[in-house]
Amino acid sequence: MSNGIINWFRFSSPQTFYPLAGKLIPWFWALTAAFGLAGLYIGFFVAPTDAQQGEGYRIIFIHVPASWMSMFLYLVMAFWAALGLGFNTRLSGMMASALAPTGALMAFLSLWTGALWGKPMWGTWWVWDARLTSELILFFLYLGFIALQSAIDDARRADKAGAVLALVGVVNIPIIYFSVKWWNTLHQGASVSLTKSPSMAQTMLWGMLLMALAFWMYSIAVSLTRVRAIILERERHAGWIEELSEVKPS
Amino acid sequence: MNWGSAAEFFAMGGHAFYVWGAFGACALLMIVEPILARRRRSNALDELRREMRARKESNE
Amino acid sequence: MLEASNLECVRGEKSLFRGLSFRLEPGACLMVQGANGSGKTSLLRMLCGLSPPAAGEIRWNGKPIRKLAEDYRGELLYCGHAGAVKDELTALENARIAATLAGAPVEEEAARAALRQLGLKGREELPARVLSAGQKRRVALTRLLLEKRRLWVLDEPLTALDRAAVTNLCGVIDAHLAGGGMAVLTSHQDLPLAGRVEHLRLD
Amino acid sequence: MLEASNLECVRGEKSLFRGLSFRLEPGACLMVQGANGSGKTSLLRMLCGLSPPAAGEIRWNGKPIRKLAEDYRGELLYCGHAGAVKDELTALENARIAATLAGAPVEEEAARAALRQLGLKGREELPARVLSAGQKRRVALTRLLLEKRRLWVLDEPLTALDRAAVTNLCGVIDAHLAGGGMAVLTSHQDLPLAGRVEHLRLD
Amino acid sequence: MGETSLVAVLVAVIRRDLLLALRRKSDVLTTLFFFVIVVSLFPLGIGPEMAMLRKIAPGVLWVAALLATMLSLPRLFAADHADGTLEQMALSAMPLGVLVAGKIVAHWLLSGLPLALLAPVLGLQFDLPADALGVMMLALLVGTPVLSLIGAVGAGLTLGVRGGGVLVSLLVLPLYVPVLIFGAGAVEAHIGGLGATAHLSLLAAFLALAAFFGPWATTVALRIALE
Amino acid sequence: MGETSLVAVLVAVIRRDLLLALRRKSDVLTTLFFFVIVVSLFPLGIGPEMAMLRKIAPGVLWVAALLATMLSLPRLFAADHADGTLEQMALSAMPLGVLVAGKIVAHWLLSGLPLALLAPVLGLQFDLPADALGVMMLALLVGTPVLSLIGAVGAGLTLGVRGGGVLVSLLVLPLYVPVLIFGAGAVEAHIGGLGATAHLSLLAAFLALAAFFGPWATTVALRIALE
Ligand code: HEM
Ligand SMILES: Nc1ncnc2c1ncn2[C@@H]1O[C@H](COP(=O)(O)OP(=O)(O)OP(=O)(O)O)[C@@H](O)[C@H]1O
Ligand SMILES: Nc1ncnc2c1ncn2[C@@H]1O[C@H](COP(=O)(O)OP(=O)(O)OP(=O)(O)O)[C@@H](O)[C@H]1O
Ligand SMILES: [Mg+2]
Ligand SMILES: [Mg+2]
Repeated sequence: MSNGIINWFRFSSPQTFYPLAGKLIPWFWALTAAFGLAGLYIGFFVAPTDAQQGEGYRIIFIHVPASWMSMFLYLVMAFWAALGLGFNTRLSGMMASALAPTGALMAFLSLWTGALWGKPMWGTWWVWDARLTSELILFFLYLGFIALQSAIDDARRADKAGAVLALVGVVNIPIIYFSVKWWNTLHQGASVSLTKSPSMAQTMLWGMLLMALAFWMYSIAVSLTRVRAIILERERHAGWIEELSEVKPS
Repeated sequence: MNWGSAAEFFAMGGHAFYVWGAFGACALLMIVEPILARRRRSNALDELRREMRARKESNE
Repeated sequence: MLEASNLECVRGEKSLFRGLSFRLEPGACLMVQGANGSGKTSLLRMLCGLSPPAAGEIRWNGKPIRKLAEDYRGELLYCGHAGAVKDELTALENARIAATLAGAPVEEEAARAALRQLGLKGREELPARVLSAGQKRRVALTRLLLEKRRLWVLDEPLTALDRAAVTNLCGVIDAHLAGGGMAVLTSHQDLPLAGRVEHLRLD
Repeated sequence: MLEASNLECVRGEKSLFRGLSFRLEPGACLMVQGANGSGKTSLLRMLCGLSPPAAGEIRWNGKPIRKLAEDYRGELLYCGHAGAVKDELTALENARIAATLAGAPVEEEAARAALRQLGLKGREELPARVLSAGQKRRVALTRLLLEKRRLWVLDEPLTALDRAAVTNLCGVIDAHLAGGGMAVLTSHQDLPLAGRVEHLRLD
Repeated sequence: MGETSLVAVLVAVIRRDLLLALRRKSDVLTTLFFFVIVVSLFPLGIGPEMAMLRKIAPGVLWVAALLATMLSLPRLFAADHADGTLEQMALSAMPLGVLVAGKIVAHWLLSGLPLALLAPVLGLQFDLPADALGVMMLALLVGTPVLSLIGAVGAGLTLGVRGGGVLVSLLVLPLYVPVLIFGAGAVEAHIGGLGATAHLSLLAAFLALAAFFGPWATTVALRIALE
Repeated sequence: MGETSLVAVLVAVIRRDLLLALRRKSDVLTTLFFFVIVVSLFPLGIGPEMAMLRKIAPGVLWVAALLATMLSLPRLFAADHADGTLEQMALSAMPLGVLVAGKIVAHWLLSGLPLALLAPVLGLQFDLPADALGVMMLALLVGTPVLSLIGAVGAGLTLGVRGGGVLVSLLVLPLYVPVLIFGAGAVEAHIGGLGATAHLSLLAAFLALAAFFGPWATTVALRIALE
């Protein structure tokens, strides 16, 4: 019974987590490739052309997964940050800073693919719609987190400061979302309006789900890679690092 | 199968720029990001090895 | 009673000191010495609870200072490299406001007397901006006279003081020790203290 | 040769000193002494041409320094209370950039040697932000070694330095004087200088 | 330590900050002038069409208020940090949270409040009707304390950090968005005849939330900065 | 002192400031983000109607560029003043004017130039046509150096003055107004089909004037500040 708890704490130390992450990474890459290929196959070859939007709609297969991941990763990041602030575990802070760049990338991809979708669909790259606006603000929140952490050299201080920011941000995200939404709906008569998304055919849903899984696995793989780099940077002087096979001078 | 030919596939019904712009940027960034993460790790490793060597020398 | 056991201080990648232990009894003064960069300031900030030690523990009357928090701070007076003197305020206002922020407001008369005792007569109403380096330092040191605290932690209090002021300050510290107070000091100069002085070398 | 005649310094409504005259010959050192607030810093800034005297004149080799402007500045090295050390730059970069800004760029090797001579071996690549008070002061003082100037004006150069560093610095100043240089110094501590020292009391 | 002494310290901190501001009057005045100038720049950048100006007025005034507040944020703790006062506050026998709350209140009294009082005058430049000006002022009175509270967290986080002055805007501006939207929205809704009550009560809710979490988060941030 | 050594010092100062900026990367990046965020705030304050946004776009972009430059001004000399570097520069064997010119160039490279390069992307948010974006960028390229040059004078004058950070905006903004009017005017004239040449050549004339007097006035201001 107590076994589970002990394991949990064991893996929360960088020393045990480092090799574990190393073993997991290839598997997540494999899953990324598998889900990604399947999703792309469905997206390009199985899903039929959309009646209203033509072929342009195929952007949905990356746009929606990127949007989902950008929001999900922020929650995960804030979770690790809170854990680090509350329990003072070293690994949590490292996880939070490893997730931020990937989250920012996802937010950027959501904006980029959305803009490239909007041009053919709405005739403009950008409208100040609630969803778009709050995604933009989310992107800024990520950038703020990264900028704050990179402006502080002391890693432990950077972790704690980042954690406070991430938590303040997470309280604000729903507020931001709803305020932007309300703001937008109060103004009728925008010169462009969002075409109702087509009721999704079963195949499309499958394609999107597979792509979302691929993005998810990708995020895990890449942030594990990054967290390993961060562990090496920060634990440079811990004795265990020198015992690693890859560190021994060849 | 939706496409009659490769050319048709790449034309994306006239939306090639948008579709490939989106997928291309996505692919590019998702290739670059892991490379950067890997590079960060190998830099950290190099630094570590250099330090260990320096420490060994100063001990001798 | 202040006790430290097995303290370690890590700055950057280097451990400045480790396994440092001492105890300081009422009436005694601990003189922390060491070359530049040996970690004196770092140690003093730890003793105040401003930065946590990498290892080891600091106890006040047997209880860890982390736990005591405000109760410990109510016994403590720290005076660091920066003097907490506001350029815009006059010497008098500086003295009174510092006491208020520390949680122990004083009357104007008491503040004036303290300033006089430190040789700032006639400068009470000057904004600190125009004071000389040594005069600013003296304003910072009025806190020693105005706040009744058991433990003084002073980081290079002699900086910029002239000889007369040094003698004066030593008298103030001696009086504090004689009254059962404690002090932790650093300085690269000699302090001609009369009370019990213990030395701690950091290198 | 530096000459001052009949200098007066007014701060606020008060005249800190007046009718102050002296001359400083090559190879000699002028030690300005006085209690806190007696006007030492004010005098040194005047000698550099940073603030104009209320009365009197300062001459370098017979010519008023106001007229000489850059020619005088090319002979002068001033090191004040603030050390001109950039927190973001490493000790090495600080040393080299200070020399460049002063108009006398140096090679990396020379800068490293100077830092080593001042006891900063192993800290060359650390950002100044993390250095201790005394280490920062040492970085500021590398300029003494790197810029070849005839006249040094040093305001409390010993602040925060440990004993070894004080001895070291005295050696540097002595070498400068022996080479025909001049120096104007203030300090509340004793400087064990071997060269010719003249004293100027301000109170 | 009794209740009363906490309040006494709070008042003492507020008085201290007001006294400091009085000594460097230009500080307070220039926040105001900044506000005035930004608002007046817009007609210059955009052109003199009154119909358009009237439409963008609430947005411009709010953005200007937000920028003015934000610009004064670095000042909030920086001076106290540099001269060691903040260290002394952290070591005070009084809870740091109370001292910080005092500083935030003083900041609002010196930035938000004057802005709110000045806004109606500036609104006249944009040809806003009198009742809309009243709503604008009310919205600013409720909204600007939120700006000070959130801003204090940002100022604490960027304290002693390289490039802090501009970093704080990056951290804080995204969080200001809801206040901006509802603040400007209140005036627009009023002009549009929808009534501003809903917007104003939402602003008040933000204020309650910020007043609850703000000082706490700021305290944590400051302790981190001092480590 | 030969010509060459003056140029060498100029280059050395520029390199030094760029190096410092590299160390605190966040500084440069956050000026940019500030610009981005201010530009993005306006639609939030004003509402999402594209027709209106398109009309106010040049004004908003220029005001934002101006604010972003202005916000980075206190940084220009303050750090060097606080740690004594400025004193050393004033005592350097090299003319202070050259050192100051180097700092101004570095400031523009780190603020104005990136803003100009970024502006077209932000213009897209306001649905500006491609050629208008080109004119906008050109106008910013000519106009932002003027902002840096005038700003340096203001930064020098307010150095060490209490509340300098905000005071500088008060001094500098009125002087920025002509740049703002002609900068935004260039884009509007282009959109209106009038051609932007007249506006752009006026901006260039301002630039020549500012480049001539700016460093000199800054030098005088700095010497006064140091007294
Ligand atoms: C820059 C522009 C855009 C941004 C930032 C953006 C952002 C987002 C976000 C955050 C989501 C996830 C929201 C959710 O799951 O509730 C999303 C979903 C979606 N977006 Fe976009 N979007 C953009 C442009 C577009 C365009 C132009 C279209 C189509 C014409 C579009 C269609 C969709 C659809 C169909 C979904 C999935 C909706 C659902 O699952 O309920 N988006 N977008
Ligand atoms: N990030 C870092 N990397 C390496 N060394 C560091 C780092 N941060 C601080 N240090 C070192 O830690 C020490 C800090 O010392 P501290 O300020 O406590 O010294 P001190 O004994 O007070 O010295 P002084 O007498 O000069 O005031 C310095 O030697 C400094 O070089
Ligand atoms: N506006 C003013 N009104 C009155 N007195 C002033 C004014 N400005 C400066 N002073 C006085 O001028 C003196 C400045 O002295 P200065 O800084 O030159 O002293 P110093 O000899 O360097 O002292 P220290 O040893 O403390 O560094 C101080 O005594 C200060 O009180
Ligand atoms: Mg120290
Ligand atoms: Mg002095």
